[in-house]
Amino acid sequence: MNVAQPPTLARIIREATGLDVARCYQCGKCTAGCPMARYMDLMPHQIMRLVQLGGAPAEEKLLGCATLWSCAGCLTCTQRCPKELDPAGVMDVLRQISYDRKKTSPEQKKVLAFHRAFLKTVESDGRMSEFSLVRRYKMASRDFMSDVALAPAMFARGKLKFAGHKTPGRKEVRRIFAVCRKGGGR
Amino acid sequence: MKSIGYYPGCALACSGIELDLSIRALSGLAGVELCEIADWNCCGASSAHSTGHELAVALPYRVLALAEAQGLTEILAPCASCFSRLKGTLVRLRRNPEMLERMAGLTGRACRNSVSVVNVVEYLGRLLKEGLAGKLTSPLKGVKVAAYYGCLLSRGEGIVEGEDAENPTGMEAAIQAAGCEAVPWNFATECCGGAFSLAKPEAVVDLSAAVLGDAEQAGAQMIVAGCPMCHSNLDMRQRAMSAAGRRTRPMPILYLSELLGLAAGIAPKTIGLDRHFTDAMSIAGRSA
Amino acid sequence: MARVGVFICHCGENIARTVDVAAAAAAAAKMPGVVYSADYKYMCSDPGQQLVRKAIADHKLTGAVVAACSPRMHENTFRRAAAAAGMNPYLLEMANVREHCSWVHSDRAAATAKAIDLIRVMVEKVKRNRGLRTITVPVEPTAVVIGGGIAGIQAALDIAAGGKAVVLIEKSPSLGGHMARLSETFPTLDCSQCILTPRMVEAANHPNITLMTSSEVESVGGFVGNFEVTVRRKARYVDPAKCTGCGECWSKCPVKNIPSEFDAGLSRRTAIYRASPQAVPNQPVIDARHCLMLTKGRCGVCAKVCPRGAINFKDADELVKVKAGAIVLATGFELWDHSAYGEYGGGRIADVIDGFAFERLASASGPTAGEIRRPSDGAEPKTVVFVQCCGSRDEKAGVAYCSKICCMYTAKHAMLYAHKVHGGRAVVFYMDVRSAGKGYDEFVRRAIEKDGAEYIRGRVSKIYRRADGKIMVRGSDTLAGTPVAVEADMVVLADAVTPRPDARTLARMLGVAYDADGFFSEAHPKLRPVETAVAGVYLAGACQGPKDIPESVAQASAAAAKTLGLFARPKLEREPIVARVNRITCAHCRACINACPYKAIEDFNILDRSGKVIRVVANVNEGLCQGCGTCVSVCRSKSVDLDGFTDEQVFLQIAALGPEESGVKSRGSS
Amino acid sequence: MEKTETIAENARAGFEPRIVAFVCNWCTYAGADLAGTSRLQYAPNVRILKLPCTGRIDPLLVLKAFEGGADAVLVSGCHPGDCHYTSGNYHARRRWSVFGKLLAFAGIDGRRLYFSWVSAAEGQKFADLINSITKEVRSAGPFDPVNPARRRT
Repeated sequence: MNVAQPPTLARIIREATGLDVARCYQCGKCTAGCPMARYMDLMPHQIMRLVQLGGAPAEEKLLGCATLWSCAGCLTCTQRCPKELDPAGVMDVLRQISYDRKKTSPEQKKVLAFHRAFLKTVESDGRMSEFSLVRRYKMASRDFMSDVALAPAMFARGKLKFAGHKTPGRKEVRRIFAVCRKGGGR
Repeated sequence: MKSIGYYPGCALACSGIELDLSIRALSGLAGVELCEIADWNCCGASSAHSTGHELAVALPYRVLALAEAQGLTEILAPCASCFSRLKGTLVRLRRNPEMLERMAGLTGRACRNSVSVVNVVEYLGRLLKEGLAGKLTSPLKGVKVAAYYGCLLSRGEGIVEGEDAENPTGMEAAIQAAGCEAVPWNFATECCGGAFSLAKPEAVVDLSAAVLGDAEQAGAQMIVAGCPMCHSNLDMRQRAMSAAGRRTRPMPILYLSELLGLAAGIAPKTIGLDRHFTDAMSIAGRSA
Repeated sequence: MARVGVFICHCGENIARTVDVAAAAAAAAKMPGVVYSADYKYMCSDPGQQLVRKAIADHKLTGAVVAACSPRMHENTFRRAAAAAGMNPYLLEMANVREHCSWVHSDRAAATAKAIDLIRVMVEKVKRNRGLRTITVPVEPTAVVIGGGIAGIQAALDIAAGGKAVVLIEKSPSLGGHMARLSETFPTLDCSQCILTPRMVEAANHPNITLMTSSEVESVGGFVGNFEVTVRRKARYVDPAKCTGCGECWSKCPVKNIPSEFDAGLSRRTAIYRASPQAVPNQPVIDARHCLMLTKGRCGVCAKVCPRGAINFKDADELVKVKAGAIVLATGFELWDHSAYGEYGGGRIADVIDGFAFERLASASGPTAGEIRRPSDGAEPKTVVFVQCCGSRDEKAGVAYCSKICCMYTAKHAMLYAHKVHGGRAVVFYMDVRSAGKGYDEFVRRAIEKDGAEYIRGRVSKIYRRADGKIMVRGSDTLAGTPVAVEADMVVLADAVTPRPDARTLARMLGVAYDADGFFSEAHPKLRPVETAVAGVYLAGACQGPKDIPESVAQASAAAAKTLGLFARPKLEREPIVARVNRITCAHCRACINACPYKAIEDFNILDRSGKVIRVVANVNEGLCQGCGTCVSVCRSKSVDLDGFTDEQVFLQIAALGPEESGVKSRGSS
Repeated sequence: MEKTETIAENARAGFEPRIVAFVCNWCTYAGADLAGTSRLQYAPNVRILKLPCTGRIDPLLVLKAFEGGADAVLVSGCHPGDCHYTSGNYHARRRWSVFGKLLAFAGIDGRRLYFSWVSAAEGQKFADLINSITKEVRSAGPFDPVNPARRRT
């Protein structure tokens, strides 16, 4: 029995969060309260179930699903889970694995583009500024037309500034990004 | 409280500028000095923790380490998202000393994890208790207000403390101090769509419209929020909601600090009331 | 000179696998005082016992040590065998080499050494054992039954039918408990009142039953066969001897707005009141917290209108002592308070009610005369959502266990609703349907298939009241994999079944154990389900765990059978482990008298020939002493000792574990 | 330095601590039985002596045990409030709080005397307790009744 098995998602989750997904008894309270459920292809309780089930087909489904990128991280599921599990935390772990293993579904590229644009901005400036973020996001997502009408109004209200929002310590921040990236993002 | 560390976070320089203006004005009135953390960086928000576990801890860690090095013991993070990231990191590092060590190596900055992080509701509650309540000279008598906590000011184990996650009450107390009536409603802790403003605007319109709808049904004349992300979703997206046929009447969205600023008689423009997308200046006329 | 026999059991492989029994027998044979040593496959078997009996007779043994399982298992067996061979049974002791040795260790050498130690300890003890005689105590053939719900009523009636006296104690002013509040019962839908009320009346009128309502147990003393229960009979302010239950008083009482406990707050009652028209006894009591006369000193209308002068505002609590041989606990349950669920409205939404409120709405004798009307505005609800597992199976905010009865009563509620509101929609959110029981699953299927209840598998996350009055229920259907929202007019929460909060206090009074949830613990979960670890205290009904009516009744009858079995013997035998005082050295410091939890030690006057008291010493009353030995360790002059556990015996046992003796490898030198 | 020497010395002598456990018949004895029926493995260094109640356990018995060469003593009974004899364990607790101080004053290491509540339902707790005590006593080394304070320096 020396065949090396890749760690199952359930084990990775246990190691990252200390949670044992086997405790989930599929009551569905997470799905019942999820505000983003209608934007998900797998319901939160189905995510938990597929993690319990394990195996290659279940992993494929989990890492490529839209749900991971539709979770708003509102913690309603975690707050109300009668088994004191943390479905939102499970989503975080799965999302990171999906990102690392490049399994993210192509339909979710907008969300990924947003996160990438956000982090790119922070990496270069040390801080986020909405203008750089929006510029980067629009380039990456090719979603040029949405919210164009909002921009002038935001400028007028001082809510959007052309000038970057740079911090003196941005070199240090860049180094932190570099170290984390070397560590495989985790 | 003579002074407190201040972490404005990225949003307060741009889309959440009213929160910054009103916090500064109220702090000035209360005689509390805001000591901004020099050279602070972005907390990483949901993007960092969606894609990389270590980065999601390292960015807030640097902020905490900076604050500590600058001699601050307590920092105010008015943005709910920043608060959640900073305090969440604090709680996590407290439980996991090994990670604290790793972070020190990774960032090249030592931190004893000694600072505490305060959110906007806690901070304003404290200002009121320590004498600000007596300075609210132009109360907004009888205005019906729905207190909106959203996710990050109500939930998070060990992060939001001293509140019942299903029925928080900290904002209501401040609303009453401002002379307003806090209406009971159902969506005080429902999600507005959060960071999906750009990537899934349809979801934000959908969820935020439901929040506004319930507040209106409950008889609220305005909503008070504490989070810049919630604020921009609820305030800025009202036109999109009307376009989607989800809303007809505008609903002013104020930060809790703006409401208290008005009640204290501070000029509306000083606290940024004129910068809203959905008219809020009309509320100013109501203060006596 | 002691002649001790040692008998080592293999217990099949259970002991022999880990302990070298032959080596142990050889080692035992060399212990001072041991004249016989043997090992055998099953010492408790008939041939094994014969071996013990024969050795006792053949070798004229003055003591025996059986090294086998725990004495809790077979001490009685072997002591009986010893007695059969003509030896005083208290000269036989057991060394526990199974539970305390072979089952908990795997190192054979270490386990064998330990087994030899354990045998040596008991050999040393048994050499100083005295032949004791069992003590017999008389049994008071009266049972106290605590709790006047269906379980208590059933236990009382069964014991009374067996010809023994019963004192039935009920905290509230009326018998009947929760069952009296139910509308119909599953799975037959017969009317709860119709089957219960005759039992209540029978219990109240039975010549062998003394009924004490408005009464609570204050303290319990004594032991099996001879308990002394102190009962607080609370002031009722109405003389039961004079009151005819005519109703003049409560119809004139000016305080009319007290939420009725019986009707789950759905109706109002007066300050002088009966729980319900079917109350037994059917006499009112005054609620002192609300009565104007008792709180403010002015009113007295009831006293003025009472034609019999039965009102007595000067009534006071009274303590009554009851002697009893056995006690049946039947204190029942309470529903979990769903205000802990903020996401379900935190108890603030009027039309989100619990199961009892629905029972009262459905009951012909309830506040709506059996019509389903919602509390907020009295309208007939067109859609009712039933939420199962409210607080049950929730480790975070509720209780971890399954409340067992909710699946069935929710199906019943859905069915009753369908029968009463034609065209109404009943939606049931459930996690699992647990309907094991005769006719139970058929009943649930009937609710779904015949009466159209919509069953949705998923827990509800949020319940709130919209401004238009609709109650929004957000649940999910995990089978279909989708969230489900239902607009309801009323919601019924199947709150968890929890023990009475004051049950723990009662348990402590009696020394009865309770589990982490607060339910009373039975002596053995399988083989002694109605007994407690305290002899003479039995359990009936939901105080032991969630139960439905037939189960409660069955357990009550079983508790009654246990009680009658106890009372069938005129005298009880008791272990003769009692303390003794050395009168010569006793200095009469009274330390033991103060320490004794049983008040079993009293002053004893030593008289001279003329009857003059020359000295006072402590004396142990054998009938009261339970043998805990607390007096021994508080005695400063070492004048008290405990039979079976004397200082000398324990010292020798300790010495038997000394470095020269012990099998534990010791340091090189000391 | 002292500590490493002790450990080395223990290892040389193959030190196996001798632990005497005075337990009550109703709770801890039954808890130890439960550990047995549940087949929970624990260190074989403990010898259980059964008494009716912790209330019976005289400090003298503990001194005798040390005198007899025990390296540690455990006294264990019912949880507060659960005493089979109503209050014996309370008497015991009061006695032990005083006696523990006396032993400390006499220079006896805290790792020599243990007091615990183990109910009839706590087999696991009993097994864990014995394992942790054995470990601690191992670190404390053999007890020297002639000079009990020897190990303290």
